[in-house]
Amino acid sequence: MREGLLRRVSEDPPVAAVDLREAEDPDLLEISSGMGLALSLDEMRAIKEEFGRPLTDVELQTFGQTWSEHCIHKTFRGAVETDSGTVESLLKTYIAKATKDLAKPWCFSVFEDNAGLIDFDKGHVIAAKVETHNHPSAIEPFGGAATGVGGVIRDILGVWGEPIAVSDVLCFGPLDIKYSELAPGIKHPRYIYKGVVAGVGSYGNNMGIPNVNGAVLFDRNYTGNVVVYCGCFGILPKDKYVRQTKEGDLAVLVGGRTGRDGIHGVTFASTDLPEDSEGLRSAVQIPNPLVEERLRRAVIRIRDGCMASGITDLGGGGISCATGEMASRSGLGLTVELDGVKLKETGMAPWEIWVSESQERMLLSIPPKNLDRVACIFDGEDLEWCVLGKFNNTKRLRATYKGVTVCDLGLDFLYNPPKLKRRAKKVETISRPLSLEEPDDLPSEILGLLADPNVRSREGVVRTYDHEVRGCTVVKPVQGQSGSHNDAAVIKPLKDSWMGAVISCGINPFYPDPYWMAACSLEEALRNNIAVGGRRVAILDNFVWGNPEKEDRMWSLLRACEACYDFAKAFGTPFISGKDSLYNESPMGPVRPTLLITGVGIIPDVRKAVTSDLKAAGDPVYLLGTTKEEVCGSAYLRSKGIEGGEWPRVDPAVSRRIMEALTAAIDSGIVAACHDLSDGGLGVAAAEMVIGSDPGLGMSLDLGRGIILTGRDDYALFSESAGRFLVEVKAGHEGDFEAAFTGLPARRIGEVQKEGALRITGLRGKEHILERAELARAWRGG
Amino acid sequence: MMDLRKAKACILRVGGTNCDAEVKAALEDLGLRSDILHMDWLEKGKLSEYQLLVFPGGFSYGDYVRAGAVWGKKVLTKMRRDLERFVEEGRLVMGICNGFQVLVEAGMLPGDEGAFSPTPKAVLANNSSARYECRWVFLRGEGSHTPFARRAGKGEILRVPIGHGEGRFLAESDKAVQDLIRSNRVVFRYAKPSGEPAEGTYPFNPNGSVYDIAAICNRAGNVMGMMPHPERAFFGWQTIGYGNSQGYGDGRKIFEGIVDHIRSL
Amino acid sequence: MRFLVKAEVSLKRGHFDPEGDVASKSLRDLGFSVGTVRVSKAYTIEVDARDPTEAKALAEEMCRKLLANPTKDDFMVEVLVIEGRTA
Amino acid sequence: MRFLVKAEVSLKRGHFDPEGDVASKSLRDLGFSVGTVRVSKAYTIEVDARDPTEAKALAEEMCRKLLANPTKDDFMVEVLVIEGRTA
Ligand SMILES: Nc1ncnc2c1ncn2[C@@H]1O[C@H](COP(=O)(O)OP(=O)(O)O)[C@@H](O)[C@H]1O
Ligand SMILES: [Mg+2]
Repeated sequence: MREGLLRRVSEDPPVAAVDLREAEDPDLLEISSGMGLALSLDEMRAIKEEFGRPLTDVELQTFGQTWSEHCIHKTFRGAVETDSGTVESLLKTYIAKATKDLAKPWCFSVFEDNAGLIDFDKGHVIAAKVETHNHPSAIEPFGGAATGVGGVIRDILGVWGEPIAVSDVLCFGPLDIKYSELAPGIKHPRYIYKGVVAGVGSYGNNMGIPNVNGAVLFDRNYTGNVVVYCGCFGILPKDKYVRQTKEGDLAVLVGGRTGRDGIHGVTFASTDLPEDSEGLRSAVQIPNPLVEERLRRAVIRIRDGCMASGITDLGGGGISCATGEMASRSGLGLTVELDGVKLKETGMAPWEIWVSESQERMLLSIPPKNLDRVACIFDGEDLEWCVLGKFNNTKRLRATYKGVTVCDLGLDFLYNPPKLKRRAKKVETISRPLSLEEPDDLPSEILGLLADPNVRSREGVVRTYDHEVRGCTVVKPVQGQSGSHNDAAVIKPLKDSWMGAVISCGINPFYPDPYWMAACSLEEALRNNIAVGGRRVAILDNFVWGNPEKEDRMWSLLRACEACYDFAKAFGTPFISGKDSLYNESPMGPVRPTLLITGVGIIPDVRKAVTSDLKAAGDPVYLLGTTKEEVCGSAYLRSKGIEGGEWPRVDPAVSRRIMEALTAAIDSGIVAACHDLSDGGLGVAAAEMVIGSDPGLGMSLDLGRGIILTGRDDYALFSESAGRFLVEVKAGHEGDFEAAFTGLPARRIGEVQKEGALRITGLRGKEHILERAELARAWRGG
Repeated sequence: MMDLRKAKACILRVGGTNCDAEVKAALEDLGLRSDILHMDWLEKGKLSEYQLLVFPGGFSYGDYVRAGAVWGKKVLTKMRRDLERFVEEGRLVMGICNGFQVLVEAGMLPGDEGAFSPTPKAVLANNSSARYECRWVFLRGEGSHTPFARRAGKGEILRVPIGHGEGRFLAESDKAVQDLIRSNRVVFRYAKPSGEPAEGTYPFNPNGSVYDIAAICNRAGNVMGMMPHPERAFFGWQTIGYGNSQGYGDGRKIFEGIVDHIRSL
Repeated sequence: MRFLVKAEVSLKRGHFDPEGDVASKSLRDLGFSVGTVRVSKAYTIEVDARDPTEAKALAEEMCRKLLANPTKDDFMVEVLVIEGRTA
Repeated sequence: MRFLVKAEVSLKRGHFDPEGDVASKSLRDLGFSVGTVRVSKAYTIEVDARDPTEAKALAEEMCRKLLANPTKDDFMVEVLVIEGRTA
C-alpha cells in the first residue's frame, strides 16, 4: 500500500487508519484487496466520498462485510443491463414479485428475516431456510459442511423457530476421477464426498434434528466446485415471534467464543476460489454442535418465557453484521463494547473480533428488566454470554475497545450501498440434433441406469443421517428393509394436531437451457411434494452460479430468474426465502449453473400420506402426464456421454391440473402408492417402486398411447418429461380415479402383480422381465 | 398397588442429550408424569421422588472421548450415592441408545457387582460398518425377567428404529456373554424378519454386536439398557412402512411394561 | 511442576477396527499398496505432578478412569515435556 | 518390502479442539489437575515400499490425500518397523 495511506492510530488495542481522501483509484483498489475487503472501485469511491476523515481498519472491514455479496446480495439487488433493456433488481423483479403478485394470505413473513415463515395450523408458523456452504466445504469438507448445517439451524433459531428437520443437497465430481485430472489445489471428489457427508451427518445427528430430505448429484463440472446446500425447517407459536428491539434494550451475545476462525469467510465466499486455498487457514471453521445444542435449548426457553425483544444469528460478518442489522432494522443505533466478548485466543485485533465468524453464536436484544432471567437460563445451559451494549436512537453503529472508539458509522449509509450494475449478454441455448440408435437390450439399459451414480440408491448416505430423531418423522426418506425412496418427507411437528409439514426439493442442473432448467426444478419440487400428499406449497430458491461479472453467467442467471417468476406464478406457489451463492469458480472452471428449489407444503392429516412402495397385487397402475422425446440432459443420455435432442419443458396449465386432481384422489383415500418420474424417467421410477416392495409391477407401454408420444421404447422409458407420476390406485376405485382425470393425460398402463419383478411390454409388443433381485443389485451396487 | 397418578419418571439430560422430549411424550401418553431435568442441577435426594429414571439418547458431551463415557463418569462423581440407593431399592433405570452407553460406562450394566462395577465390564464399540446407522430393526424378546420386557416376552418380535454410530455390544469375555445369557439378562436380540436371531448378518444385526445383543439388564432386572429407540416407534403414525400405522407401534410395549410394573408396586 | 504427557488409546490386539478397515480400503482405492490399518486416539495432556514418574502414573490413571475402556482398549503413556523442556 | 508406519494427525495449533476441551473438563471433574488437552488420531499402516524413505514419503502422501487436511491439520510420520524388525 502506498506510503502514508495507512497509519497506526493506536498500539493497544492495535488499530490502523486509512486516509481515503488522499487515495487515487489504484490506491483504492489496492486497499480493498490488501485488506481483503473485496469491494469494487465504485464502492470504494462511494466510501471515499462519504467521509471527510480517515477510516479505521474496523470501519473499512465493516464495509467489506456489510457490502459483501453474501450479506447484501449485491447482484440480486443490483441492476442488470441487457441488449433489450435494464432489469432493476432480480430479486424485486422476479423472485419477490411472484410472491407479491400471488398475495397468499398464509405467507407470514417473507424475504425479511433470517428465514421465511408461513402459516401452519391456527396458532403456529413454519420457518424455512436453505443456505449454501460451498467454498468452506471445498477447503475443509467435514468442517465446511458441518458448519453449513450449524449455520442454517441458527437461521431458524434466529426467527425463534424450534428446528424440526434439516435437509441437504450435495453436488460432487465423479468419485472415480483420476488424480492427474485435478487442477492444483483441488481436493479429490472422494475426499470431499466423505468429509461432506460425514460433516452434514455429524452436525444434524449431534443436534438431534432429523435429516429428512435432500439429493446427491455427480458431475465432472462439480470437481472443482463442490456444491453443498443445507436447509433447516422449524416451528413456532405465532405469538412468540417477536422482532421489536427498542431503545434501551441490551444487545447480548451468547454461545461459542470468538476466535480467528472464519475471518473473512464472507468476502471469501464472494470471490473465486484461489489456487493456494491451503493457505486459507483462518477460513476454516471448526464445528462444535455441543454448544449449539445448548444454545437451542436456551433460545427456546427465552422465547417461551417472552424475555427478549429480538434475535438474530451471527453468520457472515460476525458481530459487525449482526449488530448493524439488528440496529438498522429497528431504526436504532448501538455502541458495542468489544471488551466483554469472550475470546478463544489472546492478541486479537479489534477488527478481528468485530468480523470473526466463529460458529455457534447468537445475538439477542433483551429489555434490561429481563436480563437476570435470561442470564439464569444461559448459565443453566452452561453457555458463555456477555452484554455488548445498549440500543440507542443515534442510528449509528459504534464500537469501542479498551476505551478507544474503533468504529463510528451511520447506519443509513452503511445499509444503502451503491447500487451495482451488471451486464448480461444473450447466449442462446440451441438444441442440437441427436443421433442415437435404439438399443435392443432394454433390460441391460435399465440395469445400467439403475447403477448410474446419479440414480442409484442413496441409502449409503441417507442412513448415516438420523431421520427419526424427535420421533416426528412420518414419511421417511428411505423406507423399509429395501430402503425404497420416497419423494418427500412428512413431519408431524405438533403433539395435538394431525397436520404435517411436507418437505421436498427439485434440482435439474443438467438441462442446458437455464430457463427450462429452472422451470423443471421448480416443477419437480412441487411434484415431489404432491406425490406424498402435500399441498399449499411454498418454495425457496438457492442459486449457485459462477462469477456474475461475466456477461454469459449473468445472462443465464437472468433467464433462470425469469423462469422462477413465470412458473411460481403459474403454479400459484410463492417464494418465501432463498439465497444466492455466486462466484463459484475454480481453476477447473465455473460451476454449472445450479438452482435448487425447496418445497414446503402441508398435509392436513399425516395418516393420509402416501409412500412409493407398491401395496397390493391386482391394483391398477396409472401413468399421469405426457411423455415426449425429451432426453437432452437426461440420466439416460448422460450415462452414454451423448448430448443433443430436446430438453424437458414444463406445461404449467396441464401439470397444475394433474397435481390438483392427484391431491383430491389422495384425500379421498384411493391412492395406494405414488412416485414421481424424474432422473431416469418411467423406467427408473417403475424399477424403484418394484425394488421397494413385496409385490411387482407389470406394465405395457402401448397402453400409454396418446400420452406416450414416441415410437421408441428407450425414449418412452427414459425420457425425463416433466409433470409425470406413476400411481397405484386401490382396486375397485378405477372409475373414481379416471373421472378425476377426465381431459387430462392419464392412462392405466399396468397393474401390481404378485411376482416381485418388473414386467415391461414394449411399444411393439416385446416383453421384458427384470427380477427384483437383479434390479436391487444394480441399484444398490451390490 | 400404586396409583399411577402418584408416580413420576425422571428423564435426565446433559449438554448434547436430545431424545428427552420424545421419551416424555411416550411415558405421558401412558399416564406416567415425567420431568426432564438437567443433571447439573439435580438436587441431592431429589431422585427418591421418582419410580423411573431414564437416560435418554443423544450425543451427550458431543460423543467426545467415547460415546457415553464422559456422562458415565459424571454420573459417578455427581450422583453415585443417590443412584446406588435408587437401584438397590429396586426402582427402574432405563438407558436408551446414548443412555445405554452411559450405563455401561458408569459400570451399572451389565451389573454383576452391586449398583456399580469399579471399571466398565462391557463396551458399545464402533459399529462394524464404521458408519452411523439409522434403520428399523427386528428385535426378538428373549424372555428376560426384567419388568421392561413384561409386555415383550420370549419370541415376541418388535419393530423399532436404531440410530447410532457406536452400538456394537462387547462384553469383557466370552464367559461374560455366556453368563448374561444364562442369567437371563439378554433382553432383546437383533433378529431377521422371520424372527430367527440375526446371527451377525448385516443389516439385521446393524452394528456387529456379539450374540446379536440389543438390550441387557442387571441381575435384579431393574436396570436395563438398549440401543434401539422404542420411543420412536410408540405411535402408529411413526411406523408408516414398518408396521401398523394406525393405533400404536411396537415400542409402546416396553413403556407399557414399565407402567405395569409401577402399578403393581 | 507442569508436564506434558501423551496417552495413546488403541484397540486391543485382536479386536476388529472398523475405522481402520475403512481407512485401509480408501487408501487402496487411492492406489496405495497398504495392508492392515489401525486407528488410535492420542491425548496430549498438560498435567501437574511432582516428577515424571508421578506424571506418568497420573496419565495412566486417567486412561483407566476415563480415556480407555478396558473391554476394548489398550493404552500407552509417555512423558513428553517437563516444564517446557522436552523429556 | 513391508513397513509399518505411523501417521499422527492433529489439529493445527491455534484451532480450538472441542474434544480436547470436553476431555479436559471431564478429567478435572474426576479430580485430576490438568490444563489443556488436545486430541489427535494416529494411523498405524502396513505399507509396501522399497526402503524406509519411500515408506515415509508414501505415508506423507496418504496424509495429504486422505488422512489429513493440510488446511487445518498437522501430521507427523514415523517409520516403526521394517519387515518385522523395529526401525
Ligand atoms: N436469491 C434470493 N432469493 C430469494 N430470497 C432471498 C435471496 N437472497 C436473500 N433472500 C432473502 O432475503 C432475506 C435475508 O437474507 P440473508 O441476508 O441472506 O439472510 P441471512 O443473512 O440470515 O442468511 C431472507 O429471507 C432470504 O430468504
Ligand atoms: Mg441469518
